[in-house]
Amino acid sequence: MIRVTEDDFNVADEYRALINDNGKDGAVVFFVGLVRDMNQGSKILNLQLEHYPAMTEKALQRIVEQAKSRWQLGRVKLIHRIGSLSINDQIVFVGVTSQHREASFQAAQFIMDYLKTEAPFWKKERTPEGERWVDANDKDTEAKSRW
Amino acid sequence: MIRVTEDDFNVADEYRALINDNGKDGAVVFFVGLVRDMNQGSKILNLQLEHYPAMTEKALQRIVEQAKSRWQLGRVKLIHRIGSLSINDQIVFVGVTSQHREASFQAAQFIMDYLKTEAPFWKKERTPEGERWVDANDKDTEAKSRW
Amino acid sequence: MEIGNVIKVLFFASLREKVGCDSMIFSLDDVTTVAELKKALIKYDPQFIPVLEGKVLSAVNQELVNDNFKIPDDAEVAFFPPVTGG
Amino acid sequence: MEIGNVIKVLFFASLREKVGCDSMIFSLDDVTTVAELKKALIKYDPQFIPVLEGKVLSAVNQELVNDNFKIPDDAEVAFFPPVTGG
Repeated sequence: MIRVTEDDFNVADEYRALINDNGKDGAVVFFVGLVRDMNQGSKILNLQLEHYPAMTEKALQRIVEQAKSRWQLGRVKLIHRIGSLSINDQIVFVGVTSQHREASFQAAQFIMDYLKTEAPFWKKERTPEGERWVDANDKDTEAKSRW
Repeated sequence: MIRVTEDDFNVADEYRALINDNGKDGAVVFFVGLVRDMNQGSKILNLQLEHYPAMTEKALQRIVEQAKSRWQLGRVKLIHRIGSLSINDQIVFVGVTSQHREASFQAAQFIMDYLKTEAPFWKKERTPEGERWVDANDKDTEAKSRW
Repeated sequence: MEIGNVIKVLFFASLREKVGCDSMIFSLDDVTTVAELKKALIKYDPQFIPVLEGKVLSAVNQELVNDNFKIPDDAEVAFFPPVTGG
Repeated sequence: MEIGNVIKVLFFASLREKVGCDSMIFSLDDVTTVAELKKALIKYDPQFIPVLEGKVLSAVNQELVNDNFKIPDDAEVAFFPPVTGG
Protein backbone atom coordinates (compact mmCIF):
# COMPACT_ATOMS: atom_id res chain seq x y z
CA MET A 1 0.00 0.00 0.00
CA ILE A 2 2.96 2.29 0.81
CA ARG A 3 6.30 2.42 -0.98
CA VAL A 4 9.25 4.72 -0.33
CA THR A 5 11.94 4.11 -2.88
CA GLU A 6 14.78 5.47 -4.96
CA ASP A 7 13.40 3.60 -7.96
CA ASP A 8 11.00 5.04 -10.46
CA PHE A 9 7.43 3.73 -10.59
CA ASN A 10 5.29 2.79 -13.55
CA VAL A 11 1.86 4.42 -13.65
CA ALA A 12 0.43 1.76 -15.99
CA ASP A 13 1.43 -1.05 -13.59
CA GLU A 14 -0.01 0.81 -10.62
CA TYR A 15 -3.24 1.44 -12.50
CA ARG A 16 -3.55 -2.23 -13.43
CA ALA A 17 -3.04 -3.27 -9.79
CA LEU A 18 -5.78 -0.87 -8.70
CA ILE A 19 -8.41 -2.14 -11.12
CA ASN A 20 -7.59 -5.84 -11.62
CA ASP A 21 -10.42 -8.06 -10.34
CA ASN A 22 -12.05 -5.01 -8.84
CA GLY A 23 -15.57 -5.07 -10.23
CA LYS A 24 -17.12 -3.24 -7.31
CA ASP A 25 -15.24 0.05 -7.76
CA GLY A 26 -16.41 2.41 -10.49
CA ALA A 27 -13.94 5.21 -9.81
CA VAL A 28 -10.16 5.49 -9.90
CA VAL A 29 -8.39 8.75 -9.13
CA PHE A 30 -4.66 9.13 -9.39
CA PHE A 31 -2.33 11.96 -8.75
CA VAL A 32 1.26 12.08 -9.97
CA GLY A 33 3.66 14.78 -8.82
CA LEU A 34 6.57 15.54 -11.14
CA VAL A 35 9.75 17.61 -10.88
CA ARG A 36 9.05 20.98 -12.54
CA ASP A 37 11.68 22.92 -14.48
CA MET A 38 10.98 26.12 -12.51
CA ASN A 39 10.29 26.71 -8.83
CA GLN A 40 10.00 29.87 -6.79
CA GLY A 41 11.37 31.89 -9.69
CA SER A 42 14.46 29.80 -10.50
CA LYS A 43 15.31 27.29 -13.17
CA ILE A 44 15.76 23.89 -11.58
CA LEU A 45 18.57 21.60 -12.71
CA ASN A 46 17.71 18.68 -10.46
CA LEU A 47 16.78 17.93 -6.88
CA GLN A 48 17.67 15.75 -3.96
CA LEU A 49 14.98 14.27 -1.74
CA GLU A 50 16.01 13.64 1.84
CA HIS A 51 13.76 11.85 4.30
CA TYR A 52 13.67 10.50 7.86
CA PRO A 53 13.78 6.77 7.16
CA ALA A 54 12.50 5.50 10.51
CA MET A 55 9.49 7.81 10.35
CA THR A 56 8.53 8.05 6.69
CA GLU A 57 6.54 4.86 6.17
CA LYS A 58 4.90 5.23 9.56
CA ALA A 59 3.77 8.76 8.67
CA LEU A 60 2.46 7.72 5.26
CA GLN A 61 0.70 4.70 6.73
CA ARG A 62 -1.07 6.89 9.23
CA ILE A 63 -2.21 9.32 6.53
CA VAL A 64 -3.61 6.48 4.41
CA GLU A 65 -5.36 4.98 7.43
CA GLN A 66 -6.95 8.31 8.26
CA ALA A 67 -8.21 8.56 4.68
CA LYS A 68 -9.62 5.03 4.87
CA SER A 69 -11.46 5.83 8.07
CA ARG A 70 -13.03 8.95 6.56
CA TRP A 71 -14.16 7.60 3.19
CA GLN A 72 -15.29 4.24 1.90
CA LEU A 73 -12.34 3.36 -0.26
CA GLY A 74 -11.46 0.27 -2.24
CA ARG A 75 -7.71 0.20 -2.87
CA VAL A 76 -5.12 2.81 -2.03
CA LYS A 77 -1.53 3.02 -3.25
CA LEU A 78 0.98 5.64 -2.21
CA ILE A 79 4.53 5.80 -3.57
CA HIS A 80 7.11 8.45 -2.77
CA ARG A 81 10.56 8.61 -4.22
CA ILE A 82 13.73 9.69 -2.43
CA GLY A 83 17.26 10.45 -3.61
CA SER A 84 18.31 12.24 -6.74
CA LEU A 85 15.66 13.37 -9.26
CA SER A 86 15.76 15.23 -12.58
CA ILE A 87 13.29 17.50 -14.38
CA ASN A 88 10.07 15.74 -15.30
CA ASP A 89 10.88 12.77 -13.04
CA GLN A 90 7.99 11.28 -11.13
CA ILE A 91 8.13 12.07 -7.39
CA VAL A 92 4.89 10.85 -5.88
CA PHE A 93 1.97 8.64 -6.87
CA VAL A 94 -1.39 8.44 -5.13
CA GLY A 95 -4.00 6.06 -6.52
CA VAL A 96 -7.39 5.53 -4.92
CA THR A 97 -10.40 3.47 -5.98
CA SER A 98 -13.96 3.65 -4.67
CA GLN A 99 -17.48 2.82 -5.75
CA HIS A 100 -18.31 6.44 -6.58
CA ARG A 101 -15.95 9.19 -7.64
CA GLU A 102 -16.50 11.59 -4.74
CA ALA A 103 -14.69 9.41 -2.17
CA SER A 104 -11.68 8.81 -4.42
CA PHE A 105 -11.29 12.48 -5.30
CA GLN A 106 -11.59 13.56 -1.68
CA ALA A 107 -9.24 10.88 -0.36
CA ALA A 108 -6.55 11.52 -2.98
CA GLN A 109 -6.57 15.23 -2.11
CA PHE A 110 -6.59 14.51 1.62
CA ILE A 111 -3.59 12.20 1.26
CA MET A 112 -1.63 14.77 -0.74
CA ASP A 113 -2.50 17.62 1.64
CA TYR A 114 -1.35 15.61 4.65
CA LEU A 115 1.71 14.23 2.90
CA LYS A 116 2.74 17.79 2.01
CA THR A 117 2.57 18.94 5.63
CA GLU A 118 3.29 15.86 7.78
CA ALA A 119 5.48 13.37 5.92
CA PRO A 120 9.19 13.87 6.64
CA PHE A 121 10.56 14.65 3.18
CA TRP A 122 12.70 17.64 2.24
CA LYS A 123 13.67 18.80 -1.22
CA LYS A 124 16.98 20.43 -2.00
CA GLU A 125 17.07 22.03 -5.43
CA ARG A 126 20.09 22.66 -7.57
CA THR A 127 19.67 25.85 -9.61
CA PRO A 128 22.17 27.79 -11.77
CA GLU A 129 22.64 30.05 -8.70
CA GLY A 130 23.52 27.14 -6.40
CA GLU A 131 21.79 24.72 -4.06
CA ARG A 132 18.90 25.62 -1.79
CA TRP A 133 16.37 23.91 0.43
CA VAL A 134 12.84 24.32 -0.85
CA ASP A 135 10.65 26.48 1.40
CA ALA A 136 7.45 24.96 2.69
CA ASN A 137 4.39 26.43 1.03
CA ASP A 138 1.76 28.18 3.16
CA LYS A 139 -0.85 27.04 0.63
CA ASP A 140 -0.22 23.46 1.73
CA THR A 141 -0.95 24.29 5.35
CA GLU A 142 -4.13 26.07 4.26
CA ALA A 143 -5.11 23.14 2.05
CA LYS A 144 -4.82 20.79 5.02
CA SER A 145 -6.99 22.97 7.21
CA ARG A 146 -10.10 22.22 5.14
CA TRP A 147 -10.26 18.59 6.32
CA MET B 1 -8.42 17.11 -26.40
CA ILE B 2 -11.85 15.44 -26.65
CA ARG B 3 -12.55 11.93 -27.91
CA VAL B 4 -15.90 10.11 -28.12
CA THR B 5 -15.35 6.58 -29.30
CA GLU B 6 -16.44 2.97 -29.25
CA ASP B 7 -12.81 1.94 -28.84
CA ASP B 8 -11.10 1.38 -25.54
CA PHE B 9 -8.41 3.81 -24.40
CA ASN B 10 -5.01 3.14 -22.87
CA VAL B 11 -4.31 4.99 -19.65
CA ALA B 12 -0.53 4.64 -20.01
CA ASP B 13 -0.59 6.25 -23.48
CA GLU B 14 -2.80 9.07 -22.24
CA TYR B 15 -0.52 9.66 -19.28
CA ARG B 16 2.54 9.81 -21.53
CA ALA B 17 0.87 12.35 -23.80
CA LEU B 18 0.03 14.53 -20.79
CA ILE B 19 3.57 14.65 -19.40
CA ASN B 20 5.85 14.38 -22.47
CA ASP B 21 7.93 17.55 -22.89
CA ASN B 22 5.90 19.19 -20.19
CA GLY B 23 8.50 20.43 -17.74
CA LYS B 24 6.38 23.28 -16.44
CA ASP B 25 3.60 21.17 -14.91
CA GLY B 26 4.23 19.47 -11.58
CA ALA B 27 0.80 17.90 -11.15
CA VAL B 28 -1.21 15.36 -13.11
CA VAL B 29 -4.64 14.23 -11.95
CA PHE B 30 -6.58 11.57 -13.75
CA PHE B 31 -9.93 10.04 -13.22
CA VAL B 32 -11.09 6.81 -14.82
CA GLY B 33 -14.69 5.67 -14.58
CA LEU B 34 -15.29 1.93 -14.93
CA VAL B 35 -18.36 -0.27 -15.32
CA ARG B 36 -19.22 -1.62 -11.85
CA ASP B 37 -20.65 -5.09 -11.30
CA MET B 38 -23.52 -3.74 -9.18
CA ASN B 39 -25.69 -0.65 -9.55
CA GLN B 40 -28.79 0.51 -7.72
CA GLY B 41 -29.07 -2.91 -6.07
CA SER B 42 -28.80 -5.12 -9.14
CA LYS B 43 -26.07 -7.23 -10.61
CA ILE B 44 -25.00 -5.73 -13.93
CA LEU B 45 -24.27 -8.00 -16.88
CA ASN B 46 -23.26 -5.26 -19.31
CA LEU B 47 -24.38 -1.87 -20.51
CA GLN B 48 -25.10 0.11 -23.61
CA LEU B 49 -24.09 3.74 -23.87
CA GLU B 50 -26.28 5.85 -26.13
CA HIS B 51 -25.43 9.45 -26.99
CA TYR B 52 -26.56 12.39 -29.12
CA PRO B 53 -23.80 12.43 -31.73
CA ALA B 54 -24.27 15.97 -33.03
CA MET B 55 -24.19 17.38 -29.51
CA THR B 56 -21.74 15.23 -27.57
CA GLU B 57 -18.39 16.67 -28.61
CA LYS B 58 -19.78 20.21 -28.49
CA ALA B 59 -20.99 19.67 -24.91
CA LEU B 60 -17.69 18.13 -23.79
CA GLN B 61 -15.70 20.88 -25.50
CA ARG B 62 -17.69 23.51 -23.68
CA ILE B 63 -17.13 21.82 -20.32
CA VAL B 64 -13.37 21.63 -20.90
CA GLU B 65 -13.27 25.27 -22.01
CA GLN B 66 -15.12 26.34 -18.88
CA ALA B 67 -12.59 24.45 -16.77
CA LYS B 68 -9.71 26.11 -18.64
CA SER B 69 -11.17 29.54 -18.04
CA ARG B 70 -11.53 28.89 -14.30
CA TRP B 71 -8.15 27.34 -13.53
CA GLN B 72 -4.68 27.68 -14.96
CA LEU B 73 -4.32 24.32 -16.62
CA GLY B 74 -1.62 22.82 -18.77
CA ARG B 75 -3.07 19.94 -20.78
CA VAL B 76 -6.54 18.43 -20.63
CA LYS B 77 -7.73 15.18 -22.15
CA LEU B 78 -11.28 13.89 -22.00
CA ILE B 79 -12.36 10.56 -23.49
CA HIS B 80 -15.82 9.04 -23.29
CA ARG B 81 -16.80 5.70 -24.70
CA ILE B 82 -20.10 4.81 -26.33
CA GLY B 83 -21.66 1.53 -27.44
CA SER B 84 -21.52 -1.79 -25.67
CA LEU B 85 -19.49 -2.14 -22.46
CA SER B 86 -18.83 -5.01 -20.02
CA ILE B 87 -18.04 -5.14 -16.30
CA ASN B 88 -14.74 -3.45 -15.42
CA ASP B 89 -14.54 -1.78 -18.86
CA GLN B 90 -13.25 1.75 -18.93
CA ILE B 91 -15.98 4.31 -19.66
CA VAL B 92 -14.47 7.72 -19.18
CA PHE B 93 -11.02 9.25 -18.81
CA VAL B 94 -10.22 12.74 -17.58
CA GLY B 95 -6.59 13.81 -17.37
CA VAL B 96 -5.49 17.27 -16.34
CA THR B 97 -2.06 18.79 -15.77
CA SER B 98 -1.16 22.03 -14.01
CA GLN B 99 1.77 23.65 -12.23
CA HIS B 100 0.31 22.93 -8.80
CA ARG B 101 -2.02 20.16 -7.76
CA GLU B 102 -4.98 22.24 -6.61
CA ALA B 103 -5.95 23.37 -10.12
CA SER B 104 -5.77 19.84 -11.56
CA PHE B 105 -7.83 18.31 -8.77
CA GLN B 106 -10.46 21.01 -9.00
CA ALA B 107 -10.67 20.94 -12.78
CA ALA B 108 -10.91 17.14 -13.00
CA GLN B 109 -13.80 17.17 -10.53
CA PHE B 110 -15.48 20.08 -12.27
CA ILE B 111 -15.26 18.30 -15.62
CA MET B 112 -16.73 15.10 -14.18
CA ASP B 113 -19.53 16.94 -12.34
CA TYR B 114 -20.54 18.78 -15.50
CA LEU B 115 -20.15 15.73 -17.73
CA LYS B 116 -22.45 13.81 -15.38
CA THR B 117 -25.21 16.41 -15.64
CA GLU B 118 -24.81 18.09 -19.06
CA ALA B 119 -23.21 15.72 -21.57
CA PRO B 120 -25.80 13.78 -23.61
CA PHE B 121 -24.98 10.19 -22.66
CA TRP B 122 -27.44 7.60 -21.39
CA LYS B 123 -26.67 4.20 -19.92
CA LYS B 124 -28.90 1.20 -20.39
CA GLU B 125 -28.00 -1.68 -18.11
CA ARG B 126 -28.66 -5.34 -18.71
CA THR B 127 -29.36 -7.12 -15.41
CA PRO B 128 -30.58 -10.67 -14.70
CA GLU B 129 -34.06 -9.08 -14.31
CA GLY B 130 -33.93 -7.44 -17.75
CA GLU B 131 -32.87 -4.17 -19.30
CA ARG B 132 -33.33 -0.77 -17.72
CA TRP B 133 -32.28 2.82 -18.26
CA VAL B 134 -30.04 4.06 -15.48
CA ASP B 135 -31.65 6.77 -13.35
CA ALA B 136 -29.83 10.05 -13.04
CA ASN B 137 -28.31 10.53 -9.62
CA ASP B 138 -29.36 13.50 -7.48
CA LYS B 139 -25.88 13.48 -5.97
CA ASP B 140 -24.49 14.51 -9.35
CA THR B 141 -26.75 17.55 -9.51
CA GLU B 142 -25.70 18.47 -5.98
CA ALA B 143 -22.03 17.96 -6.86
CA LYS B 144 -22.37 20.39 -9.75
CA SER B 145 -23.97 23.06 -7.59
CA ARG B 146 -20.73 23.64 -5.67
CA TRP B 147 -19.00 25.27 -8.66
CA MET C 1 -49.66 25.13 -47.55
CA GLU C 2 -46.97 27.58 -46.64
CA ILE C 3 -44.23 26.09 -44.52
CA GLY C 4 -43.25 28.40 -41.66
CA ASN C 5 -41.05 27.37 -38.79
CA VAL C 6 -39.75 23.91 -39.65
CA ILE C 7 -38.45 22.12 -36.62
CA LYS C 8 -36.69 18.80 -36.42
CA VAL C 9 -37.50 17.10 -33.13
CA LEU C 10 -35.26 14.34 -31.76
CA PHE C 11 -35.82 11.96 -28.87
CA PHE C 12 -33.15 10.03 -27.01
CA ALA C 13 -32.86 7.08 -24.64
CA SER C 14 -36.05 6.26 -22.69
CA LEU C 15 -37.92 9.09 -24.43
CA ARG C 16 -37.02 7.69 -27.83
CA GLU C 17 -38.36 4.30 -26.73
CA LYS C 18 -41.59 5.80 -25.37
CA VAL C 19 -42.21 7.80 -28.55
CA GLY C 20 -41.12 4.83 -30.67
CA CYS C 21 -39.33 7.17 -33.03
CA ASP C 22 -36.07 9.05 -32.88
CA SER C 23 -36.79 11.98 -35.17
CA MET C 24 -39.81 13.95 -36.47
CA ILE C 25 -40.26 17.04 -38.60
CA PHE C 26 -42.87 19.62 -37.54
CA SER C 27 -43.99 22.76 -39.26
CA LEU C 28 -45.49 24.86 -36.50
CA ASP C 29 -46.06 28.53 -37.07
CA ASP C 30 -47.25 29.51 -33.62
CA VAL C 31 -44.45 27.83 -31.76
CA THR C 32 -41.81 30.19 -30.47
CA THR C 33 -40.51 28.64 -27.26
CA VAL C 34 -39.62 25.17 -26.07
CA ALA C 35 -42.61 25.24 -23.70
CA GLU C 36 -44.91 26.02 -26.60
CA LEU C 37 -43.41 23.23 -28.69
CA LYS C 38 -44.14 20.78 -25.87
CA LYS C 39 -47.74 22.01 -25.68
CA ALA C 40 -48.12 21.74 -29.46
CA LEU C 41 -46.77 18.18 -29.48
CA ILE C 42 -49.18 17.16 -26.71
CA LYS C 43 -52.07 18.81 -28.55
CA TYR C 44 -51.05 16.98 -31.74
CA ASP C 45 -50.93 13.64 -29.91
CA PRO C 46 -51.78 13.11 -26.22
CA GLN C 47 -49.30 10.19 -26.21
CA PHE C 48 -46.66 12.89 -25.71
CA ILE C 49 -48.03 13.68 -22.24
CA PRO C 50 -46.06 10.98 -20.39
CA VAL C 51 -43.05 11.67 -22.59
CA LEU C 52 -42.74 15.41 -22.15
CA GLU C 53 -43.98 15.95 -18.64
CA GLY C 54 -41.69 15.32 -15.70
CA LYS C 55 -37.92 15.54 -15.82
CA VAL C 56 -37.10 16.17 -19.45
CA LEU C 57 -34.06 18.05 -20.71
CA SER C 58 -34.22 20.09 -23.90
CA ALA C 59 -31.51 21.08 -26.34
CA VAL C 60 -31.91 23.48 -29.24
CA ASN C 61 -29.26 23.22 -31.92
CA GLN C 62 -27.25 20.96 -29.61
CA GLU C 63 -27.19 23.33 -26.64
CA LEU C 64 -29.04 22.69 -23.39
CA VAL C 65 -31.83 25.26 -22.97
CA ASN C 66 -34.73 25.88 -20.62
CA ASP C 67 -38.44 25.99 -21.41
CA ASN C 68 -38.45 29.73 -22.17
CA PHE C 69 -35.83 29.45 -24.87
CA LYS C 70 -36.98 30.86 -28.23
CA ILE C 71 -36.62 28.34 -31.01
CA PRO C 72 -35.13 29.77 -34.23
CA ASP C 73 -36.26 28.67 -37.69
CA ASP C 74 -34.96 25.35 -38.96
CA ALA C 75 -33.86 24.39 -35.47
CA GLU C 76 -33.00 20.94 -34.25
CA VAL C 77 -34.79 20.42 -30.95
CA ALA C 78 -33.96 17.40 -28.80
CA PHE C 79 -35.81 16.01 -25.79
CA PHE C 80 -34.15 13.53 -23.48
CA PRO C 81 -34.12 12.27 -19.90
CA PRO C 82 -31.51 13.48 -17.39
CA VAL C 83 -28.15 12.31 -18.66
CA THR C 84 -26.28 9.36 -17.12
CA GLY C 85 -22.84 9.29 -18.71
CA GLY C 86 -19.46 9.16 -16.98
CA MET D 1 27.67 9.81 37.06
CA GLU D 2 24.20 8.34 36.91
CA ILE D 3 22.63 8.34 33.51
CA GLY D 4 18.99 9.40 33.68
CA ASN D 5 16.90 10.19 30.63
CA VAL D 6 18.97 9.28 27.60
CA ILE D 7 17.70 10.98 24.49
CA LYS D 8 18.84 10.54 20.93
CA VAL D 9 18.43 13.81 19.04
CA LEU D 10 18.29 13.84 15.23
CA PHE D 11 18.40 16.76 12.82
CA PHE D 12 17.24 16.74 9.22
CA ALA D 13 17.62 18.82 6.07
CA SER D 14 18.60 22.48 6.65
CA LEU D 15 18.72 21.92 10.43
CA ARG D 16 21.18 19.05 9.99
CA GLU D 17 23.36 21.31 7.86
CA LYS D 18 23.21 24.15 10.40
CA VAL D 19 24.10 21.83 13.30
CA GLY D 20 26.71 20.09 11.16
CA CYS D 21 25.68 16.77 12.64
CA ASP D 22 22.74 14.44 12.10
CA SER D 23 22.54 12.71 15.48
CA MET D 24 23.55 13.36 19.12
CA ILE D 25 23.02 11.54 22.40
CA PHE D 26 22.05 13.59 25.47
CA SER D 27 21.58 12.53 29.04
CA LEU D 28 19.39 15.21 30.55
CA ASP D 29 17.62 14.53 33.82
CA ASP D 30 15.56 17.69 34.08
CA VAL D 31 14.17 17.51 30.60
CA THR D 32 10.58 16.34 30.42
CA THR D 33 9.07 18.15 27.44
CA VAL D 34 10.18 19.05 23.93
CA ALA D 35 10.25 22.74 24.92
CA GLU D 36 12.59 21.94 27.82
CA LEU D 37 14.84 19.89 25.56
CA LYS D 38 15.14 22.88 23.22
CA LYS D 39 16.03 25.13 26.16
CA ALA D 40 18.59 22.63 27.42
CA LEU D 41 20.22 22.33 24.00
CA ILE D 42 20.45 26.13 23.70
CA LYS D 43 21.93 26.37 27.21
CA TYR D 44 24.43 23.65 26.33
CA ASP D 45 25.47 25.51 23.16
CA PRO D 46 24.08 28.88 22.02
CA GLN D 47 24.71 27.79 18.42
CA PHE D 48 21.38 25.97 18.73
CA ILE D 49 19.52 29.29 18.95
CA PRO D 50 19.21 29.87 15.18
CA VAL D 51 18.56 26.16 14.70
CA LEU D 52 15.74 25.65 17.16
CA GLU D 53 13.95 28.97 17.11
CA GLY D 54 11.53 29.76 14.33
CA LYS D 55 9.58 27.21 12.37
CA VAL D 56 10.85 23.87 13.58
CA LEU D 57 8.87 20.65 13.64
CA SER D 58 9.49 18.03 16.32
CA ALA D 59 8.92 14.29 16.28
CA VAL D 60 9.25 11.98 19.27
CA ASN D 61 9.67 8.33 18.44
CA GLN D 62 8.78 9.12 14.83
CA GLU D 63 5.50 10.88 15.57
CA LEU D 64 4.95 14.60 15.09
CA VAL D 65 4.42 16.28 18.48
CA ASN D 66 4.11 19.80 19.83
CA ASP D 67 6.36 21.61 22.33
CA ASN D 68 4.39 20.41 25.37
CA PHE D 69 4.84 16.75 24.54
CA LYS D 70 6.45 14.77 27.40
CA ILE D 71 9.52 12.90 26.22
CA PRO D 72 9.73 9.31 27.50
CA ASP D 73 13.01 7.66 28.48
CA ASP D 74 15.23 6.45 25.67
CA ALA D 75 13.28 8.44 23.16
CA GLU D 76 14.35 9.40 19.68
CA VAL D 77 13.66 13.10 19.21
CA ALA D 78 13.94 14.67 15.77
CA PHE D 79 14.00 18.33 14.81
CA PHE D 80 13.44 19.41 11.24
CA PRO D 81 12.15 22.26 9.10
CA PRO D 82 8.61 22.24 7.65
CA VAL D 83 8.44 19.33 5.25
CA THR D 84 8.50 19.76 1.47
CA GLY D 85 7.77 16.36 -0.04
CA GLY D 86 5.18 15.47 -2.64
